[in-house]
Amino acid sequence: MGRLSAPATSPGAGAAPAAVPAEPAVPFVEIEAVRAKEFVPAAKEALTALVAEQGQRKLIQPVFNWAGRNSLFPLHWGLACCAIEFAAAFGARWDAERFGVVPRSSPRQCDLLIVNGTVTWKVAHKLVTLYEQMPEPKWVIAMGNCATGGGPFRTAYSVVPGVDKLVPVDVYIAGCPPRPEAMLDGILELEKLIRERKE
Amino acid sequence: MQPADLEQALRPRLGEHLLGVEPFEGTAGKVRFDRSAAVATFRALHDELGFTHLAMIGGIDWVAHREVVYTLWSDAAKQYVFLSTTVPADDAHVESASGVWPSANWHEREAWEMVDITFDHHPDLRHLLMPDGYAFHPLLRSFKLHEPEELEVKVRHV
Amino acid sequence: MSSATLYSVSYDLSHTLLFALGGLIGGPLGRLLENGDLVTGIGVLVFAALLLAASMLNTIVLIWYERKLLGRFMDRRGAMHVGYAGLLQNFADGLKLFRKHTTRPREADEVGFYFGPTAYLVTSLMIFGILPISTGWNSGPMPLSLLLALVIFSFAPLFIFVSAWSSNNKYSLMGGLRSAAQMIAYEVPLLLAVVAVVVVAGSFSLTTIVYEQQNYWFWGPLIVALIVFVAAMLAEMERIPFDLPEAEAELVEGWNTEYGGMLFAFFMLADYLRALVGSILIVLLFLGGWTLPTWLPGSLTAWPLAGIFWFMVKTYLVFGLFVWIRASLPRVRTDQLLRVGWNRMIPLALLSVFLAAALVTVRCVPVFGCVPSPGA
Amino acid sequence: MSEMWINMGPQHPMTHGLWNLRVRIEGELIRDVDPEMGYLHRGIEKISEDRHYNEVITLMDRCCYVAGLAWEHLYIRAAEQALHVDPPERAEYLRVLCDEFQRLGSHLMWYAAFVQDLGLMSPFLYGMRDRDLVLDLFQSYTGARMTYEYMRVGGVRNDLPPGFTASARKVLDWLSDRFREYDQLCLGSTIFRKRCDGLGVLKGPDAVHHGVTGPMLRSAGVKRDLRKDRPYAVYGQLDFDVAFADGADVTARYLVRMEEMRQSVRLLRQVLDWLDRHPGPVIAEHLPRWLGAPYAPIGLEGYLLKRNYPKGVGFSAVEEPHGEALAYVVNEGGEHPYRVKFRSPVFANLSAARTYLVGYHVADIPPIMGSVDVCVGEVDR
Repeated sequence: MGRLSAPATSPGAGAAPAAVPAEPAVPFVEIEAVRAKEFVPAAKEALTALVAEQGQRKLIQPVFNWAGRNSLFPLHWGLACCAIEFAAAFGARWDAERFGVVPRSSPRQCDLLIVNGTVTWKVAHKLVTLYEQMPEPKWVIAMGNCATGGGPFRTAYSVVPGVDKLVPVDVYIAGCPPRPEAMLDGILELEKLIRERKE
Repeated sequence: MQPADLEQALRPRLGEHLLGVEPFEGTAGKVRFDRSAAVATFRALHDELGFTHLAMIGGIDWVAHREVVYTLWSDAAKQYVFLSTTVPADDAHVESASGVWPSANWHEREAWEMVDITFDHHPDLRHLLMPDGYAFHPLLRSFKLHEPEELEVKVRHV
Repeated sequence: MSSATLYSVSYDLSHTLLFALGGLIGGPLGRLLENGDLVTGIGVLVFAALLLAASMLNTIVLIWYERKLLGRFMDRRGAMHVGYAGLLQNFADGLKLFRKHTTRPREADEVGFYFGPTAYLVTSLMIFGILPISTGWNSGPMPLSLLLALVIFSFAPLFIFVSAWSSNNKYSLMGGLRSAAQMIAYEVPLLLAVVAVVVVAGSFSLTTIVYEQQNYWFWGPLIVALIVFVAAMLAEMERIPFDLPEAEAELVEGWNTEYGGMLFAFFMLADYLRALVGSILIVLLFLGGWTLPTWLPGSLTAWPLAGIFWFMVKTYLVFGLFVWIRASLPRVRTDQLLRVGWNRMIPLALLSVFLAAALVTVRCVPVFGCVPSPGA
Repeated sequence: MSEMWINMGPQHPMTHGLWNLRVRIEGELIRDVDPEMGYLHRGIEKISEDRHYNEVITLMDRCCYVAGLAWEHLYIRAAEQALHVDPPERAEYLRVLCDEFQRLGSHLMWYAAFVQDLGLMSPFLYGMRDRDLVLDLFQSYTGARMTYEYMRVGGVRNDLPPGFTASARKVLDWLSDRFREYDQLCLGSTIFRKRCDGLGVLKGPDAVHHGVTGPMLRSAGVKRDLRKDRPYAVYGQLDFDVAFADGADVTARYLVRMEEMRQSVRLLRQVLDWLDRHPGPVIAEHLPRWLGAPYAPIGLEGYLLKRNYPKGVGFSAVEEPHGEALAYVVNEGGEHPYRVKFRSPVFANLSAARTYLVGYHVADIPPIMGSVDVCVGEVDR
């Protein structure tokens, strides 16, 4: 089988070009150097690297992150004032569907809980239930001042001062209520978070 | 309709239970009655004077006593009228108006919940706005608003 | 035109592959590979794989098409930011749903919860093996292909009901009940409308029905049957105005309320697969399939894959009609739907059968031309 | 099938807000309903007792979030009566302008949500699109889309920007063309008529009995409109008709709201003409300083002023987009109101839910409740 120009007695040299600097005139050294004996450890090494990389979630994860951040289904749930701006963001002028954001009514099919309004103690456990009904991976956006920290009703006896006391919040949007642009910006911020997601 | 007309119409039916009719800007007047004649007053206003629409029932806590204010509207006279009765704070109850105006149902539930005024013979007196078992009456003057930092949050998963 | 069809391509592919492999190996094992039956078998498998890929791709493009078209009807743009004009949007959705955890409610019935959506998707996919998309698409003659397609098409309410019942949710259950009632009510006019077509074409084979439309398409003389068929098809596909089983306003998400992740994706895919099948059936039965009217220049069909191309154009136009209906009609109520189904649709369908019989007797219609004699 | 209770809410596409409709159904038939409120109870009446008179306006915007300006108007009228302040005439016209634009905005929002409940998606987009035009107008003179804080005790915060009336007229022209399209899309559709005719019937006497007001009452043939019957602000000087129908069903409510929007356009044209011709101050000139801004003079001067200020009780009634809203403000001295009590029209309309829901189908709940036009913020306060 052809000419073997590289010395066969260089087992340690995994990379072939380093082993054959003496005869640069032969053009097909590199191909011929890949013999079975050396191919197996090289392939093993490459595969190990690949597995390690996958172990660090560098191969498949970006693809899923791309998918996840481009198709965020928020829960169709209006709490208070911000819900109207939330609805306006799906109107003709802002059209959040451009970003693949489609509200779904069932929490099972959602991956984004937008808390758009004041959360009262009476609804608190229902909010937690809804959050827990959503399958992983899921995110929460606290939209507006009420959801962030109680807003103008902070001192009221019936209001939860910030929804982060109930569920983990990923993005806070300021405003009372935030404009639809601000809501879209919050969603884009969340997309940035998902882009760097590791698990 | 003027306060004097109201007094003239109500005095024969209520006698000394009618405590007076005060003028109130923008309405026909404020009828003050004794709570023992509550249903008679409601009937008189609803059946005879044509105040068929009960708009609102509100309770006011004056610390020593509590006041229940009924706002009525007459489609014929195109006027509002206030009914007002006072109840002592330690014995705050008055006859329910829901037998006369069905719309009183929710208003009375709210007044009971917020200002702690019990409405006798109410068909369904339970919490409306606060969760069941809520022990306080927020619109009493003695109920102070807290600072949320004082709160300790405990969520019970149901 | 019919020289290079999908089936022949896959057959040739498998033939070449197997014979090359057999030659390479040689000996008795090689001769075993050069078997004609094996070639046919592998060819069918390749064909099925291509079919699966094609139908899935079509479905996903169909969803994109609906979203964009709906957006235009509503004065907005629809998906835009993923891929060119949002073309990759549905792939992102699918991948995301694939990645999501599939949860089963504790009280749900384990077998039915997973079996329902799977069977629903599988049966919806099976229909594609029967539908002739262009000449030579199928492996061989299927004399009863129309009947078979409709039979498989009507499996759906069973599986929907199974999955609705087993998810142990009141909304799901009501959605499932509505779905069963609605689909059974509209099976009858659907089949009667098909009977009208069969009477005129004289065959249950979809390929034959298309060939019978060489002179004129059936939508003209069989307009009543077409109307009944489209309405019944809308109900079968559960699209507005007949989308009661998943009526969002009252039943949250209808029978798929408890489904998330990939199982929900199964439902979505199967729904659109059925929509695709519905549009394809309308094209096959009433709009001349892959043929074009004879008065159009022949050059339009004189290139390879022209049949498939024109077929898909027609299918998408028909589906566009469904989207248009969705953008402009509200939803009807259950009792009204059933009343319309039993009281209006069935008499209309019977009328269409009668008209078809009359057409076959008269043979010639002034504008449309003559019916070919049956079996000719 | 035996009877069962289902919960529609608090997270349900039908509710358009945070409440729970408990329904007892037999098959698809409604046997009993029990609305469960309070999920959005934010204690506005209690917080108001801790706020300066002008600070309560902030809460009013959030109280009814689709009709913020109408609620500001309601509260301001009561507060002015309690504090013995009279606004200038131009401010009254500006308030009517706010009210009527708010009615347009609220009814467009209602249209968007209501027809969507029937399964038709397009009107949601159309309604939101046209509502945004109204919100743009609000934004041009109040600076906000939804929470305006525009009115003040004694007038309004600022005058209109230059060129406002011209752009407002343009919007009105656009809207009056759109109403025809809306009608074509809904009334022209047989399915729409089949879904809505004879549904959720609430006859006039029952409606009065149960305290139902607003478009729901006027659709039952009772011609009660506070703007006509008890003219407040400058409604007495304006020319308009009361929209009413006598079908008492969902279609009638649709017709009434559509007609109200047309009447609002008519009113707005008159108001805009008046505003063009009569410039002037928009806030009362001789207001006590402590009334102007919260916490302004804390010294002896402010203390004396506050102490000597006469007490009073204020009451106002406003026909807001949902119906008859009342406010009762008690001024016992000091810069906070002693007690504030509001009457929300939707509160009463919802309390009568049993009368117009029982006997219909589950599928009828969304259109019926849509025609009630629920705004939970003002019900729960």
